[in-house]
Amino acid sequence: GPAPSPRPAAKPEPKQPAQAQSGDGTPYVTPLVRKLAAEHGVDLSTVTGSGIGGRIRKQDVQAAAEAAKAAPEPS
Amino acid sequence: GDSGARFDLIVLGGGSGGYAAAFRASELGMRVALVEKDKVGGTCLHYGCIPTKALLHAAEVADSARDSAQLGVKATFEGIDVDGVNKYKDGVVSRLYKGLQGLVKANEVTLIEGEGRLVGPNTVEVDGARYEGRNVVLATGSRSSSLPGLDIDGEKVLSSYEALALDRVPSSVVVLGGGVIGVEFASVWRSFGADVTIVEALPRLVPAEDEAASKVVERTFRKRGITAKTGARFSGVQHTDDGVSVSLENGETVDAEILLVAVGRGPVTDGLGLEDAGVAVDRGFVTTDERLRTSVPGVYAVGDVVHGLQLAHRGFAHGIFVAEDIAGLNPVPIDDAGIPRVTYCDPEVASVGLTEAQAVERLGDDKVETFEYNLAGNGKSQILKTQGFAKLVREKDGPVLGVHLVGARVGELISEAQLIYNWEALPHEVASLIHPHPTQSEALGEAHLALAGKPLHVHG
Amino acid sequence: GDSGARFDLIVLGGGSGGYAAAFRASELGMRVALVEKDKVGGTCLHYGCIPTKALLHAAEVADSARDSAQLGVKATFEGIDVDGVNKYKDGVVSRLYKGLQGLVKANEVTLIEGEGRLVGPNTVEVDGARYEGRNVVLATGSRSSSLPGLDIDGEKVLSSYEALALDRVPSSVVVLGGGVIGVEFASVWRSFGADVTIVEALPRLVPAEDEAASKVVERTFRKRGITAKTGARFSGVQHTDDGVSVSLENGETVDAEILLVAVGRGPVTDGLGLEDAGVAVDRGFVTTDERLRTSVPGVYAVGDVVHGLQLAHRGFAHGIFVAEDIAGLNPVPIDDAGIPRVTYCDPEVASVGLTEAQAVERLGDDKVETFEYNLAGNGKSQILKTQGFAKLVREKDGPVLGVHLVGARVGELISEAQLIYNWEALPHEVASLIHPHPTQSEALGEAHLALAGKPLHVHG
Ligand SMILES: Cc1cc2nc3c(=O)[nH]c(=O)nc-3n(C[C@H](O)[C@H](O)[C@H](O)COP(=O)(O)OP(=O)(O)OC[C@H]3O[C@@H](n4cnc5c(N)ncnc54)[C@H](O)[C@@H]3O)c2cc1C
Ligand SMILES: Cc1cc2nc3c(=O)[nH]c(=O)nc-3n(C[C@H](O)[C@H](O)[C@H](O)COP(=O)(O)OP(=O)(O)OC[C@H]3O[C@@H](n4cnc5c(N)ncnc54)[C@H](O)[C@@H]3O)c2cc1C
Repeated sequence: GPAPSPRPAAKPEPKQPAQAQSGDGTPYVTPLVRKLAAEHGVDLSTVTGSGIGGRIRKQDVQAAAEAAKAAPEPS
Repeated sequence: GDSGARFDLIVLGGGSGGYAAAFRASELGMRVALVEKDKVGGTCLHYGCIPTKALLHAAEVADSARDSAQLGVKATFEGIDVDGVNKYKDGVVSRLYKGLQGLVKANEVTLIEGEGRLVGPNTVEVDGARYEGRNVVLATGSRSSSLPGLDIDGEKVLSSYEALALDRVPSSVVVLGGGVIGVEFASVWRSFGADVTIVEALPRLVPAEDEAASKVVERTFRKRGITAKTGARFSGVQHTDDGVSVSLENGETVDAEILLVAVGRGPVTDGLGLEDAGVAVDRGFVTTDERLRTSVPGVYAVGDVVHGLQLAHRGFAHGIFVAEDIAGLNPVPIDDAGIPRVTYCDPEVASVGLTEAQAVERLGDDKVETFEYNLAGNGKSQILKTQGFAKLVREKDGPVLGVHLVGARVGELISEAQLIYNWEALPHEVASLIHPHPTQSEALGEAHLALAGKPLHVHG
Repeated sequence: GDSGARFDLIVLGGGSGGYAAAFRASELGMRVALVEKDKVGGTCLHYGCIPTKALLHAAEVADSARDSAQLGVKATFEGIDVDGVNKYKDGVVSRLYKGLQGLVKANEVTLIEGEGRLVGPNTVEVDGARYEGRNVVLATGSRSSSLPGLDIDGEKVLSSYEALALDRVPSSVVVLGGGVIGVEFASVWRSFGADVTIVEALPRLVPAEDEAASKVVERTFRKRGITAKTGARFSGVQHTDDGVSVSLENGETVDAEILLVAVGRGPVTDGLGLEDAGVAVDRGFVTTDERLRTSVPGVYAVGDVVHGLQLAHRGFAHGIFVAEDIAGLNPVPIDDAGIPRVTYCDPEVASVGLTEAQAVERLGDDKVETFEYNLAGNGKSQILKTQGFAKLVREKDGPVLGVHLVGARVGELISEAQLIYNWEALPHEVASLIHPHPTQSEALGEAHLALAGKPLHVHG
């Protein structure tokens, strides 16, 4: 058969997603993370996930909650 | 008919990984072709998961009849009607195969029957006809490997493929390999009445599992009359008049009617045109990143051709992932450790996440806590007369990192553990939900209660 | 010995609820007394969950031997050796009883054997001796009820208590009541060879379950040769020479060797001194708030004496809750809907959360979405030759509100559903975790995939 013109066999660019998706456009979280976020009043759309593929983990929510607490109150 | 046709996606191989990719892509609006040289359903449906589990269930029924007097049930076990077993097994397979063919149609996937080859990054050739695909998924699966110089003759030396088609219960068997496939066949044949010897080079059976699981399997197999030679290396096999004589490096020989070779499975990628197309391969496995992209843009790989766990549901997960990735849904990459693993021998072994050894290696000895709940304390396990445990591995003050189960029917319990592991539950989050009584799932509940510092039915 | 002794907690009744409270309180450092007039373990261990499940397993083994030829296993079922079955059943119970007695000791709970009575808000009297408790837990459980004018004679008219001690397989039985206990005994006796007729006043069997579950149970029971008369009201029973003649309000009569009365269980609270102590009671059940506090400060109630689900693991959960509440740990109140329910007849029925009807009643028809996955599409179910489904009830665009399962062995699957319901998971959160293949748990996975809009093995 006709040999295809060899393309540079470069490793695909690791496109690191800013935020993992659940497959329907919403951020990927687990129910326990959602619960934790609700408890701490954390808006998940502002959290960067540290898990595989940008998964938001419990620690990310906890960190966001801490950061919010540490942040100066808007006067 | 479809020669020269253009598709959004061409999937090469119609096994678990391939058809899952095809169905999901089609749901997402893509025009999909599925190329299959044998039968849709692949290894799992025709030569793997399903027929072996049918045999294992027949084995369970045989054992249950054999031991029925212990429960006050008067029944006599008279033996195995191999034709009958095969009819049952083939009946299950063909019913599911029919269903799957229906799904191919319902999903409007174009099935191209024949052997496919990549002849360009976007082009697949089947029987001389060429098809263009915006994207291509490699899903050609795996086949049994053997050892150098050990030929599968299909008569006396078998792979799982021939073993599944056997027309008799062998009087004696040597099973080479104590991994999943080896112990499953050993378990079936023992229940069917054969003398079984397992030869495993590593120091323990099911060596990929937590050490505690291996111990229970080995002990129970011993009680069942299965001989396991672990740390024993195969050196050769001789055909004899009535079978084979298997010799080991330590000088021992074991005679048997047949030898089953279950030393692993290798990828099916030779002759697929990967090299010419520039698709990088490592020892036969297609190289991918965590998004299952190969070195050629638009070409993905899923299932057993990708190095890692060789499991049908990993194939499903891969297939769905790739279809969603192509559709731009940006799905979350699959964590192999989060995929549950079940070995369906008697006793069953099921696990998800890390073994104790892996957790210690990753976090250090002082950061890992474990708890093993003995099924002796579980009412339903007592009723089933099974032995085993539910073992948890957790990060100290942190989430559950691994769940390991051994015992009759525990394969059905690992799906709960899958949620616990993947959702990074803390023991007390599980412990607050009391499990239904009396079930074997309570053993999982009790283990979480104990790790949460509030043991209920735990003996010191 | 301990007369006049003061305890942090006195628990009245040593069943599931009582001993769980005692153990947890002791773990939390309290000095605990457990008063029991019969045997620690209560109804569940001695006259309920455990012995019935042993019978049901013997029944499963009998059926499996009977049908073994369908799988190619040659076995002959010859009948039931009732002494053997009872020995097996009693063996399981006594092993677990021994274990539990060991736990009473290990937890350093003071066991006071005898019938207790509340003689003041903090005082319990047993055989003339008085004990003071900073707190008291009422855990006296339940007993079989009957209908007005229907006497349990223990010979021809039995409750579950006598039925468990029966020395023979009756040739024919009428089971009055098609709830959990009724269908379980019907299932056992049918497997053991009896002619079984169930009489249920409500329009369907297992009426507390989702309607879809009742349908499958009724259909399968019919195939098994069990006659179910639903919407049929009992009017009376006559003793005959060889048994009973049961008459219904519609004029029908059914003759049988025995009548099992399984019309419900009522609380054991009479003669307990509750009224004198000022503990409010409603139709015999102890009235509590959601923290299981009675109307008298320091007095709590747990388990079957509290109106609601009569389940052993609800008793466990109650007991643990109360101990933690007394210890000031402020535990989260128990949501009855989140407690899984299993009926162990063949086919098994298991559920958690709301039925479709309950969800519709609560949210309105347009806010509820359901999906029913037929086990015909599940490989393992095909291998087990079982029929049934996994049904999900969800709030539209919201979490899973109910999970309903029917089929062989599905009781072990409801613990996963328990997490899903109680953690308020969205279908796509479960769907992203592919279940192990081939297991029946995949049916749950497939149902979630379908509800998440990404069906995998679903037939239209
Ligand atoms: C005995 C045995 C028991 C097993 N039990 C289990 C189990 O219980 N649970 C579990 O999860 N896993 C089990 N597995 C593993 C499981 O079968 C595999 O992980 C799974 O089949 C992998 O799916 P796949 O799609 O990657 O490959 P496969 O299922 O191997 O499918 C590949 C398909 O591609 C086709 N093909 C190959 N090359 C070409 C080509 N050039 N052109 C066209 N078509 C091609 C093949 O014919 C095949 O149909 C078992 C395997 C074996 C052998
Ligand atoms: C046939 C049958 C099958 C069942 N199957 C299941 C099942 O599979 N799963 C399930 O979850 N549930 C099942 N149940 C229900 C389960 O048994 C009960 O929900 C559970 O036992 C309730 O626990 P409890 O502690 O509230 O009461 P009990 O278990 O009834 O315990 C109460 C205890 O208090 C003692 N007592 C009573 N009065 C006094 C007194 N005045 N002084 C001292 N002691 C006293 C009694 O002797 C008894 O030991 C079944 C019940 C029956 C009858």
